[in-house]
Amino acid sequence: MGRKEIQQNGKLEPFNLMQKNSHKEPTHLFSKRFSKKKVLEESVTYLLRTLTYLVIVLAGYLFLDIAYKGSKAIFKTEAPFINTQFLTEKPQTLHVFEPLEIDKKLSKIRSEVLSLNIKTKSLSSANTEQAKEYSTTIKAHNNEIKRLDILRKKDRLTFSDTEYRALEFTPSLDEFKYNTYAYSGGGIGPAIIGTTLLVFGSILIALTMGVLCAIYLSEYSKPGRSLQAIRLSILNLSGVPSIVFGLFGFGLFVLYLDWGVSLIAGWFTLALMALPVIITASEESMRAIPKGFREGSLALGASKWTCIRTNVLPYALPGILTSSIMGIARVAGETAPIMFTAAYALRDRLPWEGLENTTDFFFQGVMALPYHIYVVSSKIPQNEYTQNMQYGTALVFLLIVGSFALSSIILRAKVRKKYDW
Amino acid sequence: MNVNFQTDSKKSDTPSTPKAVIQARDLDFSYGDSQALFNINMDIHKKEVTAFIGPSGCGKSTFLRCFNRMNDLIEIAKIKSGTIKISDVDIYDKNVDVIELRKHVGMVFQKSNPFPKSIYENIAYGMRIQGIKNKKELDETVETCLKGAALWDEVKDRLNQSALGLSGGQQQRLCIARALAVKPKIILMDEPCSALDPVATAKVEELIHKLKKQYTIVVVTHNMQQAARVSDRTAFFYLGRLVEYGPTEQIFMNPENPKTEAYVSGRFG
Amino acid sequence: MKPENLQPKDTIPKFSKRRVVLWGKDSDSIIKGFFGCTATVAIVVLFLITLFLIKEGAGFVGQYQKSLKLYRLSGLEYVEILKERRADHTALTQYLNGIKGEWIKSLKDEGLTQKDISKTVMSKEAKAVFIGYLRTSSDLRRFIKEKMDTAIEIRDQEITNINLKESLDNYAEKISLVGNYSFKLSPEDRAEFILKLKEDSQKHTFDKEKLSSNRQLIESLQDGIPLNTQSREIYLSLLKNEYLSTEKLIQPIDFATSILKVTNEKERYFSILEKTQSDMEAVLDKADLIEFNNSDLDKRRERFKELNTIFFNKLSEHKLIIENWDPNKLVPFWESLGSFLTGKEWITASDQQDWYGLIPLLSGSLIISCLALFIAIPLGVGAAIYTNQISTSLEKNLIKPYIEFISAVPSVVIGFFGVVVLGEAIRLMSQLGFLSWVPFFPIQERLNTFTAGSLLALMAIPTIYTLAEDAINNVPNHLKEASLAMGATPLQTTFKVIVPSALSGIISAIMLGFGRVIGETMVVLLCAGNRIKIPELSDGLGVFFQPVHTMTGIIAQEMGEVVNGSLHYRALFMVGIVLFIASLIINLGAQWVVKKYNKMES
Amino acid sequence: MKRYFHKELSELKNKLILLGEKSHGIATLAIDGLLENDLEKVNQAYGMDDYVDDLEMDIAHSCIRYMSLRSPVSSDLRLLLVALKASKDFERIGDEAHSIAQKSCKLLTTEGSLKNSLDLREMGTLTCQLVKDSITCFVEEDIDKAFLILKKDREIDTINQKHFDTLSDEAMRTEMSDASRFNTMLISKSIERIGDHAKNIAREVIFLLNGDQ
Repeated sequence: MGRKEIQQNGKLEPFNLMQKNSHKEPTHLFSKRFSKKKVLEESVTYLLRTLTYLVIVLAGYLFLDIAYKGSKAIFKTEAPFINTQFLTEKPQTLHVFEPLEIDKKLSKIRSEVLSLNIKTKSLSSANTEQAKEYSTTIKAHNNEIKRLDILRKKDRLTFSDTEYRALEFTPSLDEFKYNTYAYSGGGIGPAIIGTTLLVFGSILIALTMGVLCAIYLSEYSKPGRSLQAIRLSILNLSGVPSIVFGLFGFGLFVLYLDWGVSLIAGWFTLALMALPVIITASEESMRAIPKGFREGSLALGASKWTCIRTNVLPYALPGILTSSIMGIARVAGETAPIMFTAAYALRDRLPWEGLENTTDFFFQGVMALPYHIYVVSSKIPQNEYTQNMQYGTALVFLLIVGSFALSSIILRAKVRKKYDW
Repeated sequence: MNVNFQTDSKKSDTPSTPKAVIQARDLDFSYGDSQALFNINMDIHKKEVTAFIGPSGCGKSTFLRCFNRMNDLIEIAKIKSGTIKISDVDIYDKNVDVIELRKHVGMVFQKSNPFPKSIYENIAYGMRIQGIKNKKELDETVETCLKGAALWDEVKDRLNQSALGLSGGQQQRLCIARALAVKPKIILMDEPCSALDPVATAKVEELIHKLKKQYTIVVVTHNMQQAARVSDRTAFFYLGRLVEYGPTEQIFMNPENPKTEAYVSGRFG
Repeated sequence: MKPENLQPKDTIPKFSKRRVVLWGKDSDSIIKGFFGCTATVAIVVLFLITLFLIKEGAGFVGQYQKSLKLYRLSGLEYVEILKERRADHTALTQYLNGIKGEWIKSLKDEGLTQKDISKTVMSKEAKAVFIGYLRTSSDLRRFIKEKMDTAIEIRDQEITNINLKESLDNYAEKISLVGNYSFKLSPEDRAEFILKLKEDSQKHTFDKEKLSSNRQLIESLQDGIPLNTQSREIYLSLLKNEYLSTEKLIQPIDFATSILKVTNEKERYFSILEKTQSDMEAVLDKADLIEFNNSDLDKRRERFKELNTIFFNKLSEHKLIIENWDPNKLVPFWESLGSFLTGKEWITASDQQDWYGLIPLLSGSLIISCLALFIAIPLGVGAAIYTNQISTSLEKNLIKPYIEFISAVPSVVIGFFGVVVLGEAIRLMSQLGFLSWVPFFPIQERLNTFTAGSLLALMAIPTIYTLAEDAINNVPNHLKEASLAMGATPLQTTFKVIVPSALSGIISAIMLGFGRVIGETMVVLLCAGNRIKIPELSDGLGVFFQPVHTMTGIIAQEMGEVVNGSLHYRALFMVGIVLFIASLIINLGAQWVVKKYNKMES
Repeated sequence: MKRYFHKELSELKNKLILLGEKSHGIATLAIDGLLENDLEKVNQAYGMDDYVDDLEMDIAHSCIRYMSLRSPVSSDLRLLLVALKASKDFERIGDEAHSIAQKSCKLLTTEGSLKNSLDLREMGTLTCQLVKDSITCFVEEDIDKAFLILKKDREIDTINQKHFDTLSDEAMRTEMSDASRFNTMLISKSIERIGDHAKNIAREVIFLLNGDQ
């Protein structure tokens, strides 16, 4: 339904009005006619449409900005087109040598532009000639800056940590200006691995506990006040802010149980966060299964467990999986709970490297993409050297979480169509 | 042959005829505080169709579900006193395995509830849960059951299609076939035709008539004509009491109790 | 198989035996028990969160009470009262400097050169006023500094005492443990013992006999030989020595006398105050000599004088407060809770006194949430109405998943976007010439309430949209049909029939959106500017462009650095509890709205 | 679709036909016996009436049972109604034949033989044919034959009227005793009644076949 219908359903006007209009064109009782109300309706419709598309454009800008700038980091122009280095290497400090001469020139011109700008501002409005003169100079300076920038990019040297250490001769500091940028070199390999470990571990815990709990609640428990209270509290817990879960995980797992900042503490914290969502969704999809399936099975002499195993779980499973993928997306996207339970800002070793006991695997902190984004966006400055790392990480993370969410949305639509009994 | 159990008559204590398969004695049943059945005494005879009639909420379905203990699923439902014996075994004894009981006493529900599997799997379900895996045995039983339920000719070409694609009457007959696969001796039917059109209803009734030769069948129905058509004996329930029980002819042509008379002649409720 | 097989056999039914698997239970009840156990574990764990939060937070009240008590006993509170006077003076000085700045600006507008300006401003009369005024408080400052140092010293001594007492208790416990004959050395004890022996050896470098016995003992200990009677005695004596030496370190404080060191020189203080006042008056008299040639500035000068008069008038009140201050006034426990809930300051790791006040954080959270909702409600609800009622089905099929997808975008990515793009964009926009009429433009901070709020709006939109759309979708179709059949236009139907029917759902959607916004961490941590200060409402709409700090942000920022069990740690848990309760109230409220409305309908 | 209880209907139909044949048999026997002066046949007919009565009762019971249990409609219901009515007619035919046999017995014993046969032979043959036809048209569902029966019945009526006139004639009064005259008249009347019943049955067959009253 759209505007057409609005026009068709335009309010009927009194007869005399209709007759007044009738000299223009032949009208009948139901012919279309103009009214102020219709204009108002049109404009309200357009207002709503604008609002909707505003949301789409704003979010779209966010996506496109990250996708455009991030793709520079994770894609290459030559084969194999994917910057495997960025995706697999460990994060490193970037060592940058900029040609000193050009740098000096640049800073000089920049300061001139700055002073000119100030001067223009302090000029009174009458002095237009002077202002014009200033602006032309500024323009010229800006062009010069662009030219120098290209030169500088051509001549500069950048090294990652390992490369820098392997250098036989460090470039002389007389010719070059030397800067280091933390986290900006190398790649995000450990962070990707860490996130994967965190997500799958936690979802495994949450899914096991959640589904078992849901089976109990929907199949075995007796209805009553206590069950209602449990449902209500589970529902409410799913709305508790993630930072509160983080606080709890930090207090209980990291400090009280003394697991330290570790994978296992992160697993449990994230699992607890996903648990209410998974319990609610699993229970819902189990209760959506018609009572007849259970009765039919029981009447054939199946035991309660057989009935659940053969006639409840298989049909509830698509629903459970869909919701758990949503849970995965939620868990993978969270930063607050792992900030002080599982994530390290920088860790050179991969999780399986240098383990003394196998149990150490669980009691080590890992790098994680969300925390890495937090670190690189808040702890290092934004400039051309750090941008790649920042946007690249954000894009990779967005792609991972987005693919989970997207598959869950698509799957849900399909499941709804298929299992509509 | 006029076995007539009236709630208030002393006749109820008469020893049952040897043909009785199900014997209910002084049965009181309640959901929580509200009593659903009062002092029911009834003998159900072997290889006969027994129909339960009565207005909604009179307890006929409740009574039927006592026979295979489906009421166990409802938390607050319980038998307050009295016994039900099937083949001389008290089925509410604590040594009774409900699962074995339900294999012995099959059930068909008001709303046909085929599982969303293939037709074949629906029939084979009952055997699979008993651990029968032999493909040949399964195939044979599926065929016999479908033939037994007069469904074989209609579905033999599409055994692997979803059972949800069948028509309502076919689904209900599939459910009956599914119940047959467990080899019960007694089949309970809880308003098996209430959701079906007349042709499908007729088919199910034909099936009941056919199955009567091998099974003891108990049918709950809202439709008096149906009870008259399919059953050998009819029990009329009213407000949780068994008002009259006897051969169908007698109940419909010459009921003893004025309430029954009023109900079957449609002057009631 | 032949049909006969279907026929039931007339045998005695099998169902007379119950199948027992384990402990007299059949398999079904065992499985039920298993599920029951897991469900209990899951639910208990979820309840544990609440309990743990409360347990960790509850300690805050007592600890904060002790801290406040010490604050009062050590005289820090007294010093704080003294500081008020100084703070007022500082404020006045700032006002004066403001006048100076204006003056310079007005001179500049007149077209004077830099040199001329500095000449005018640094003229003798002006100097006497501007610099003289600043100097008037130097005595006061010195005095307060002195007193503060004394108070801090007392407080630090007390804290040291408490710590020492704790280790004394530890030693005492240890001694009684070791004295027991069943005591066995743990690896930690062994290491401690060896350390003590080595220290002992260093003390008695001349006692050769002792040295050698010590060395022997150390070696035997390193080999892991258990404690014998002799070595137990040595261990005990070492521990006892430690105990005694620690005990000596404690210098108990008699607060009644030590507080006097802070509060004694009241006369001197008052005389300083009076002197300051007379100095100030003298300076003020000179102020009239400056010729501003500007009516605005003259007005401000008059205002400054008025403010000074107010300052002078407050002196007697100030004196009264000082006289009445009582170091022994009790600190009830509700005061500590109250000062948390209503405290206007959040100062941690300060050398004077830590303050844990919720108000700056709460107000920060609220102002950001309100701004976010202000943006998100029209967009979210509008989009919901549009997609459900007006759009074509193709649009609907595209827009709905798209907006749902936005909800999956991790908050840290959105926060990152705010840091690298939006913050800078907002600042650049505020510097544009044609926007200069806006009173609070240009803004200084790129990370502020507005940056965070608008991004949070983007996060709240999917929540509000999805739930509101559901609510609108759930309005029975017959209502719409009835309205259309009466000749109403689709838009009239939408706004007069459908939206009112779905109102409860929309309200609960907005509430849940609010819940999401107030609990969001990363966006506010990255984009809100993290300045712990109550937003100044006097700025009008400019309040939305101030940096703030939030409850979630403070936990995320400070949790990593706190000591387990410290006051700061517990304070953060208290903030967590407040968040928890807030989210519970919002959730329950949303459910209540829906439930109540549904009841009314049915 | 045939239902299992439809068998009951065909059984009922068969019973009805059997009843028809029985009553037709009695009528033929009684009339033949009278015309052939065969006392034995007459006695045989005299004894067969009870069987017909039982059969009629049986059919009535079956009909009621079927009505109350199977809730028949349309042609099934018409068949049941027809069966009820036709069985009554057949039973009446049997009764009339019984009374013919009774009168014949008296007539034959008093008079020795039927002296003035009048048109009784023609009338008897016609009536027996009529009864037979009515059964045939029920069995063969032949509506034309049924209409034919309605016409033929009038012939019997005229013959009966003629008999009545003849027997009430003065000439006859001398030829036969009063009792014989009355008996003969009653026999003629009974035969006419049998024809009437056959006509009723034909009507019922018409009703059964096209539903018209």
